[in-house]
Amino acid sequence: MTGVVRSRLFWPVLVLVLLLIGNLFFKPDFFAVRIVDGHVYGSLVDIVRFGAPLALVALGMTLVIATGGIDLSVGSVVSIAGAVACLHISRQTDQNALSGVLVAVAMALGVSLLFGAWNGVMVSRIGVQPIIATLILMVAGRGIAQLIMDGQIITINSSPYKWIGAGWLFTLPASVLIAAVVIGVTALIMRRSALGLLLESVGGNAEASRLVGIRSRSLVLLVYAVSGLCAGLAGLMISSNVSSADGNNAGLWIELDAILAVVIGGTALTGGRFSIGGTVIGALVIQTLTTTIYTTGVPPETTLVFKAAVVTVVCLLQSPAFREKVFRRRRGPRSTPPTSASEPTNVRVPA
Amino acid sequence: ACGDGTQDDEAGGAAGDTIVLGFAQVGAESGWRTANTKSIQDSAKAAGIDLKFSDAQQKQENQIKNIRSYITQKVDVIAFSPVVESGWEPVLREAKEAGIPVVLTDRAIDSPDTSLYVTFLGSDFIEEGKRAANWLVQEYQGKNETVNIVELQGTTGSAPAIDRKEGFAQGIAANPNFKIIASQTGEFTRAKGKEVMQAFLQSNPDIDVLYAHNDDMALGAIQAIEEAGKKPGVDIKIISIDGVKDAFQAMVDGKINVVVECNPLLGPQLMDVVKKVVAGETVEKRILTEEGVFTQDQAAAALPNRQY
Amino acid sequence: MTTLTTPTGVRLAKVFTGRQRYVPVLATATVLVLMWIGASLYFPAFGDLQVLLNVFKDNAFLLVLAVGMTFVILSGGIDLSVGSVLALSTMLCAWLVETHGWSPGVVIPLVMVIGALGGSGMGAIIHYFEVPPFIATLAGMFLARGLCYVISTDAISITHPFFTDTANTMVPLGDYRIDPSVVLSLIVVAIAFVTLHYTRFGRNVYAIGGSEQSALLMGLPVAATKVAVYAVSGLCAASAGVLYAFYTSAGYSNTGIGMELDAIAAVVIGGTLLTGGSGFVLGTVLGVLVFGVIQTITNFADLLSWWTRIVVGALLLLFIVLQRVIGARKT
Amino acid sequence: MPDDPQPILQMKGITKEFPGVTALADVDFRLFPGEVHALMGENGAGKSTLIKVLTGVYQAEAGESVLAGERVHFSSPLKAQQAGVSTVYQEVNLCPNLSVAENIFIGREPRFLGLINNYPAMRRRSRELLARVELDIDVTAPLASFSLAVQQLIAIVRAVDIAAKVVILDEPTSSLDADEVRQLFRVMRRLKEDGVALLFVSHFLEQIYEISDRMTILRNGRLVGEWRTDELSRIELVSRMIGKELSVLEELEEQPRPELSTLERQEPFLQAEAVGKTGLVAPFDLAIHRGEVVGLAGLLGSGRTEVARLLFGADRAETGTITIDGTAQPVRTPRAAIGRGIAFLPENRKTEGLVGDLSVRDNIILAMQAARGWMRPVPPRRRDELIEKYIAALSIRPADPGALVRNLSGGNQQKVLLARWLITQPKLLILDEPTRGIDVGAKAEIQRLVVSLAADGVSVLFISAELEEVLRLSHKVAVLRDRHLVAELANDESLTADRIMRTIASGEGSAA
Ligand SMILES: Nc1ncnc2c1ncn2[C@@H]1O[C@H](COP(=O)(O)OP(=O)(O)OP(=O)(O)O)[C@@H](O)[C@H]1O
Ligand SMILES: Nc1ncnc2c1ncn2[C@@H]1O[C@H](COP(=O)(O)OP(=O)(O)OP(=O)(O)O)[C@@H](O)[C@H]1O
Ligand SMILES: [Mg+2]
Ligand SMILES: [Mg+2]
Repeated sequence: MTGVVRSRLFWPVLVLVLLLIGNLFFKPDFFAVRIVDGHVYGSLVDIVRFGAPLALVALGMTLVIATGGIDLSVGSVVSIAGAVACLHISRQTDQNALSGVLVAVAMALGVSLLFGAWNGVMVSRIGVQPIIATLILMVAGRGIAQLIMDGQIITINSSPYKWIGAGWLFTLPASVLIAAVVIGVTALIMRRSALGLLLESVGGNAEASRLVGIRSRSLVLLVYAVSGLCAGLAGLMISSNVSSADGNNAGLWIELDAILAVVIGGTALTGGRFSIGGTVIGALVIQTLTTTIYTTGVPPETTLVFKAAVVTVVCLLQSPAFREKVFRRRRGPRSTPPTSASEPTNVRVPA
Repeated sequence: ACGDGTQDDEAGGAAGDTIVLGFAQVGAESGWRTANTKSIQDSAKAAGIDLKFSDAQQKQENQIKNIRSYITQKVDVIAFSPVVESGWEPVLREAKEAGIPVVLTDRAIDSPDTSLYVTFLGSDFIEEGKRAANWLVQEYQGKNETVNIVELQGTTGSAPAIDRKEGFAQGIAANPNFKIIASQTGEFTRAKGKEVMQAFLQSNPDIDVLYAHNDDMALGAIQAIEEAGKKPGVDIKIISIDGVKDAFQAMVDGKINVVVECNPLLGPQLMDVVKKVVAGETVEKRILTEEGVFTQDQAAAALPNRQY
Repeated sequence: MTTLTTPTGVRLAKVFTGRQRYVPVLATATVLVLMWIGASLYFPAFGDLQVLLNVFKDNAFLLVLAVGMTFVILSGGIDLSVGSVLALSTMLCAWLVETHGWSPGVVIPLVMVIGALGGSGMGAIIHYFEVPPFIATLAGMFLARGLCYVISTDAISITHPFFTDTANTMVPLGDYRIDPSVVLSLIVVAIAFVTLHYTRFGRNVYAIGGSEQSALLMGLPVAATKVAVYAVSGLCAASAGVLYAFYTSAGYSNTGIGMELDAIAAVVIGGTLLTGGSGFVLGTVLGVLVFGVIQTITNFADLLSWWTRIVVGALLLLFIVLQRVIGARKT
Repeated sequence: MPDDPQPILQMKGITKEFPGVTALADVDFRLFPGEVHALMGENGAGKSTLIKVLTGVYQAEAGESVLAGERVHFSSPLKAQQAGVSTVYQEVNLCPNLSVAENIFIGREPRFLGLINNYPAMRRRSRELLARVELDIDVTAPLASFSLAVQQLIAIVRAVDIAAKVVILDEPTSSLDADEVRQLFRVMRRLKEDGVALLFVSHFLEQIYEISDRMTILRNGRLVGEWRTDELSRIELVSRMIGKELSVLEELEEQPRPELSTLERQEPFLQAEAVGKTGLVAPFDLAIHRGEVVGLAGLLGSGRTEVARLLFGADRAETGTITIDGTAQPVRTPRAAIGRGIAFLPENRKTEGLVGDLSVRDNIILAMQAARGWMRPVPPRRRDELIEKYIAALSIRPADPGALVRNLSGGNQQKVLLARWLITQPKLLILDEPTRGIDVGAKAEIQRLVVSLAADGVSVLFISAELEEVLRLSHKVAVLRDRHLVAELANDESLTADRIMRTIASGEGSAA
């Protein structure tokens, strides 16, 4: 079992390491981490900090994909969560009051959960294909976020809120700690309870799962709700990081990055077996790639070409079929020394 | 507001004395744009013009559809802020054939056939870039040390990003000591502005100047600079374009050095133009909006008057 | 898989049974007509035939994209690259014709060949290296968009008379007029229909969508078919790009961002199952019309900016729920 | 004919390895024109793998194949088919979304100028072909609307219609009833007369002895040898297959008929009254007592599977009540049924049973875990003990709980599913074709299991296309015809396969 997981994660980890090492050529102190103003500072810190929201979104996406679904609405939920929280805080007389911020966070997460559950209902009860069900919210969601904020970018000035995305705890970035806790707890639940098994079963064969008595509808509903919640939390981080909410741009196209992270992490889009560890690695690969583009000064016009190249290489390396066909020497009947057709057979044919 | 325009416009505005204006907006991608939309809606109401409004969500194909739909609805005047300069000829020709005058706002189009529109009302992005550069040149006048500049570009391929980059480059071209050491897109957003600036700071130890194509990116970058333990506006001078309220506030706080204004409040001017066009008066082919360059010492005074 | 199942565990056997495979398409058509009637009652100007013609005209390129996407989805795959490939094609047309002065007679076939080759490349990676289609075509999407920027971030106007003249040509239709691009897109639909239903290639696409493993074991040319499916999609995307170049007489690198999602949605709304193997290209036409009508409605409704998105989402929701209700009735 | 000196097909030194398993080790095989050659072996012996290597589904690590005097190496089944090897693989491999006619003709539709031009002709021809196996079905209906048995016949019809030198049938009869098998054999004999070489796999020894001329036996991926069928007795055959001098066959013969005890006097465990659903089965009554084995008999498509599905809640009954343990509560979902002690082993293991990407361990534990809910995972220690126990009890091979169930041989997959339900200790076990694709040894094992479960008070509803098996095990046989439960026959001395067939044919009590 561990062997399987290890081999599944080997290639994405390798790519991650290669990308990181690649950066060294452009910036020799790439791996350096210093303490600035009482907290850690350095490129690696930036990568995990900006990777945290992506990893969270990808976490929810992993569970959705495990059940054979997909969630395109996460980007919109990201923007809605930020909008709800910032709107509430901006209405407080004292934006720094912890209670106001807590209420704002709770409201944002609640709304995200509701939107996620809405997706879940569309998919599991009404039977809409996931891509369409979540596309509806993807389209409408940004409109809702802008409606909440009346089309403006709301800027707030609240240090407790800012802590979520840009704060520090024990010199470490708070967003990373929050993401780590959420991911860790989720992974633990999946491992320790039977939830992971049941999800994989639903994604692997929905009909068989129904026939063994798994409540697949509720599970499907659950994963979309969790995905919404994760996206909401990521939305809080993203908006808190810049102390403002941007309905149009927050989390734009994050769904594609999240799906990419999930797949790079070795979870198949067809559902079934999933790997949360892989997803985290996947998210880090993507964030490292983005940061690499900035540090190495790839001009913006060629950024996407570069990204395409890396994505292709990662996915090829990860594909067993590719490794087999390219790396291993072809083995096959043709390469074995031909046995002559006239050789006497060792088949015993009783007279 | 969504049901407002529907009842009173059965006749399509062909007759009667209320002017029907079809306005095809780019989208609602920024606070600047929302201010632009609001200004147009408010002044249409004030001017007694019946406004039909549509939002293309930053997509040219949507905008073309919207314009075409105004042609079928036979409005009196069509106005729109083009998503991009090219690609409007076929649909504008249709408008011309239908006898509907077209007013461009905010951005120009690059068609050689200027008969396709009556006038262009808006700012000049190249000019804005140049103004930003001019301030810089003045700021460093007489000094000869190398000035390391990082640039936060707007969304790749968008007209303001291209023009503001070009204008700025032209403006500093004469001074070889100005060096743009890094230039990357921040997609006009705070989050990306912060993220990219953070990477810039990691890979370039001595940045003297930040030139941001809009305020939002500058506001994001300020936070990155602060987190890196530097003082924005002092250790790194910041030039930004647009002039939203938050940017003025940042100037008052000493975090942005200069803001080149790009005025979204085109509404009143647009309504004037529309009325003139309908009345058959001639209008200038190019109407510039009034825009200033604000420095820190002017910021405090200007801040209370900022409407967006 | 021998029996496909939906997430709710409904046995698809029932969906496939007999004439019921037409139910999704019929439901779509019914709801579309209802929507049209509703909109015409609410906005009198909506009833004008020109509005309908404009829906066709403004969505000709989307239709061509969606037709290519239909092949891919029927085979059980997905192609996210089409929006970018469309943009790349407009860019190539503009750049080669304007900047390099090539003849459109050379450029247009060249662009289509590039689209088809790009598609086959992705198809080959998908089939031979077993990279999931979503990812392979996502990389293709990045690449094509990136190449657009590399060519030019600035938009390029096309002034070549061939393009501008075609853009201005109108096929008169009584009092009304339609574009050559509408005619072209409908020809593409017709070709696709014949290909899907009257060629072995088309039947193989359905078979692979039903069960790739079975198709392989039945001795169908799975590899060739899968590669060809993506080639068709690439070809369609390139053709749509050419149509788009006619539509705007320009090439622009940010054209068609997110259009792949519109195309996918149109195909799925048209009754094609994302799991593959079931659906019709005529359903796709309806799906594109649904999109066009929803957009026209939002335009007529004179909405404030963000309401546009909300209303598009709401109409989509309304449509899908109605489609399911009507579909369920008939089942 | 079989002694024709020139084999049409010769395979030599075939070795095929999967990660962790050597499926074939240095296997030789030959096939003569005009013979029916049986490939024999236990579950997982490597039969299907050999076929797949031959037809290009798998590429062997070593070895060569010679077809009609020419060295061949097929890179895909398409190539094999083009070279004249037509195959029906073990799991039905047709496209569920295509119609019957399309499935039969896909890839070889008649064309004119590149366009498929004659759908009506294809439909006509399909009907003719199906008539040869006496199947009269709507050829325009999609394949998925037919039962597994019908699908299997369609696959056979397709393979046989492809003009071929070699026709390979991997367990074609596993879900066919006696009548269908007879039809199939008629078709096979005709092909044989035309000089076609047939490779045939089956776990039914009677069928092997009836149809085959020659046989090759595999054991654990190794060649045991090649014999003429008439030279090898059943007992010899079985002992060569399993590698022991075990007289499983005699045991099979000696299987005790279940005693008709006092079961009937007790309150039934399950009582179905007027349960039915339009389009599936007409309302029926059925009582199953504790410790009773009820067999269901009927022809293809008579509604046996449907009865099982309704009782289990897999399909929701429209009418009637189901009383379990004295309480009449509707069984609306499988979950509800499981909660009341019912287990259901479905007929189509690939689509309704297995979760292919999960391990044997996960597949076995699944039902138990689902019943406990996700918050109470089965403790790993207990789980592993249970799994080990059932892997051993059912001799699942490979005995590695971590192996992906997808990679197991067909028979072993079936045992995994059986283990899944046994582990939950159900009160009523519904078995729909449980012995499908299971080798003789394991089949006897499963039959013994049914008897001993019943002895322990477990009720069993037993569905099998093999009437003998039904007769051997059940206390009572319910007979279905045309989706009506037409008769319920006590299994005493007087009940024979013949009498059941007559009941089916006569339609006695069809109003039930
Ligand atoms: N794709 C695969 N990956 C790994 N192992 C495999 C694979 N296919 C088959 N095997 C293994 O190879 C062995 C031979 O399997 P095969 O399917 O040939 O058996 P069989 O003789 O056809 O058995 P049955 O009578 O049950 O169908 C089994 O141990 C099986 O687990
Ligand atoms: N001879 C046939 N003619 C038409 N349809 C058939 C025939 N045989 C089976 N079917 C189809 O197969 C489906 C499944 O039948 P069902 O599962 O009730 O069969 P069964 O009694 O379980 O027999 P078996 O499992 O042996 O096939 C039915 O819905 C029916 O449409
Ligand atoms: Mg087998
Ligand atoms: Mg059955």
